[in-house]
Amino acid sequence: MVSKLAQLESLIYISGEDGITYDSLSSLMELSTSELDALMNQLRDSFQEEDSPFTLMEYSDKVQLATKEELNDLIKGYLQSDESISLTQTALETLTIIAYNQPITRVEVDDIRGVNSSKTVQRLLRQSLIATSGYKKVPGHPKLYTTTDNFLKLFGIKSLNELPKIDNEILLQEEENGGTTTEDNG
Amino acid sequence: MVSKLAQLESLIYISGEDGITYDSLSSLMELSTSELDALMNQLRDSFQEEDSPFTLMEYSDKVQLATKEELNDLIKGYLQSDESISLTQTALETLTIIAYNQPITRVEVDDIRGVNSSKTVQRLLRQSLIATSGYKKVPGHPKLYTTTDNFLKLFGIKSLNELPKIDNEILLQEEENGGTTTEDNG
Amino acid sequence: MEPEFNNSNNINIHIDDFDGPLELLLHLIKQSEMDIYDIQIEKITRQYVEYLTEMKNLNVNIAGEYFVMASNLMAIKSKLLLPRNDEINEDDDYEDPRDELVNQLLIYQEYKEVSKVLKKMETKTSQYHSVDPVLPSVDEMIDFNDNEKFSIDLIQQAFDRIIDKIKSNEPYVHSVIEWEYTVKEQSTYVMDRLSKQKSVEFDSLFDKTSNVEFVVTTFLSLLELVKEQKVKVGQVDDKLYLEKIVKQGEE
Repeated sequence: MVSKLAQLESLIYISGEDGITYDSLSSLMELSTSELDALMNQLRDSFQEEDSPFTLMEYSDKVQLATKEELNDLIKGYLQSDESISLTQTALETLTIIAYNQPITRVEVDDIRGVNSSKTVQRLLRQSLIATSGYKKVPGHPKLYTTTDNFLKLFGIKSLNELPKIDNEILLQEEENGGTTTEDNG
Repeated sequence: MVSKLAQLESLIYISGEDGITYDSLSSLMELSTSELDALMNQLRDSFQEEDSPFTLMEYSDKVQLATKEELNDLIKGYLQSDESISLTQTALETLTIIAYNQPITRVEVDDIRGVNSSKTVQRLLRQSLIATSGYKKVPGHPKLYTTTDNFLKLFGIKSLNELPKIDNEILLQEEENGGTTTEDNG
Repeated sequence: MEPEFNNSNNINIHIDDFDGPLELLLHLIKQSEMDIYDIQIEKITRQYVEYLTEMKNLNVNIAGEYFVMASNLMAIKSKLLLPRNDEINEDDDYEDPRDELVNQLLIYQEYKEVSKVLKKMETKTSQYHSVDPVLPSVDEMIDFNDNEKFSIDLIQQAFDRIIDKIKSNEPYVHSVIEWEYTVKEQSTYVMDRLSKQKSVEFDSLFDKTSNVEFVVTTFLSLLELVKEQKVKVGQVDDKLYLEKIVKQGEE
């Protein structure tokens, strides 16, 4: 016999590092949103126990299984090659600027960094940390870039709202200077 | 805090479909054979509980994690759903490059895709969508990969001749730019 | 020239270690313990140009943006040197020529700080480990394939995506260019022109064949010459004229 809890855990397990949406979980397990919520809480509780190696990573509308932080050293001993994405300082800064100003064009990123970013933007696109989302309605119709779910996952946050707060006064200056225009960012 | 039991489960989990040897487990966890045996029994017991989705698949010297048989229908439902990316975009792209350029080495695939493909190639091998076919006669003798009959079957074609015709000129450019060399492909 | 700051500190830092001219400037400002709101433009410009010159002497490729910043600094410096009309001296409308640069530096610095926080978040997240999704066997996939989920179109689409990516990765317009001219060479060029004529019109230093590098570097050299009081610049009508300053005892 397997319980509902085991069913839930099995689906999250199977989806691996892709993660699974709450919608899929509801429909596959034939649960209402509130029933799923209750079961998810139960799962979180069971993972708290010291005999469980797991924790849940939640981002956007997805959930994924991962091993607990305390097991990092042991697991790194097993995984000889570290295949995790390593970001250079340049990539990190570019990503930060895109995250806080999305959607943003490459030239607008260049303006803030004071240097050409096209190579870095290409690399971030290949790593699926950013994606294009339409074109800006200005002459030349430059591409607009936004961050992806992979971005949220990399930094362990559920949504962009969880990004560290930035000094608003400075951001305001920036908007006055016309360096960047943001549509959905205050 | 995590217990020894959680440590053991985390290592088996992280070894994924490759599985992990008892020797590796002993040495990584610094346990004697008998200590490991005792702990393995404890793990088997905990998997018996109805709240656990897992079971152990044990070979002569290896162990790997699997989901309980009772969960098969549920999991099959997920694998058939649109959300389950049985073949990710990455896998599809890698498969496409191999299909059109076979036999091809992993490094040559990397050159075209611009990123490391070793993980994807491993997965495609495990899924029997590609196979190795000898070694390339260049320094280091890298393995050559070709698509399998399963590949044809999955996409519903009888032979590689039925692959969509592609712009040869672009492919040629691609080979010049990407520095790939193929031996039997025009 | 007396070493007013310890060059070796900076020369140990390769220009590639800087994320662009803004970071280099922030580094110099911090090192000189200057207030970012009150940058000593002359000092920082000298340090900046010296650093670029040292890097250039080491045959390091320097991105064009670094030179654009150099000319920007020179321009701010020259604006600061302009005599301010006493009447508007106390006027609130007075705009400090440094304002724009200070804003740019502050904004850049802010993102730099936040990116450090993000780095820590990334490091924390990287301690969690997940495995690949569990895969159906190929037989299962073939079984599932009654809805033709895996039609051959997928291969065509994947191929198109690959081509798109290759195209978008084609070399973009080179941002790293070898600077053909040096401030020193152009100073010699300007002084040479002034040794033949008493007064030279600014525009005549350039002709149609002069490229941007030539113009920028010549302009930089001119600012240096003015600073060193070797050349003075005057304006007649709309035109700028250069004249050599003859010091006592010379010629």
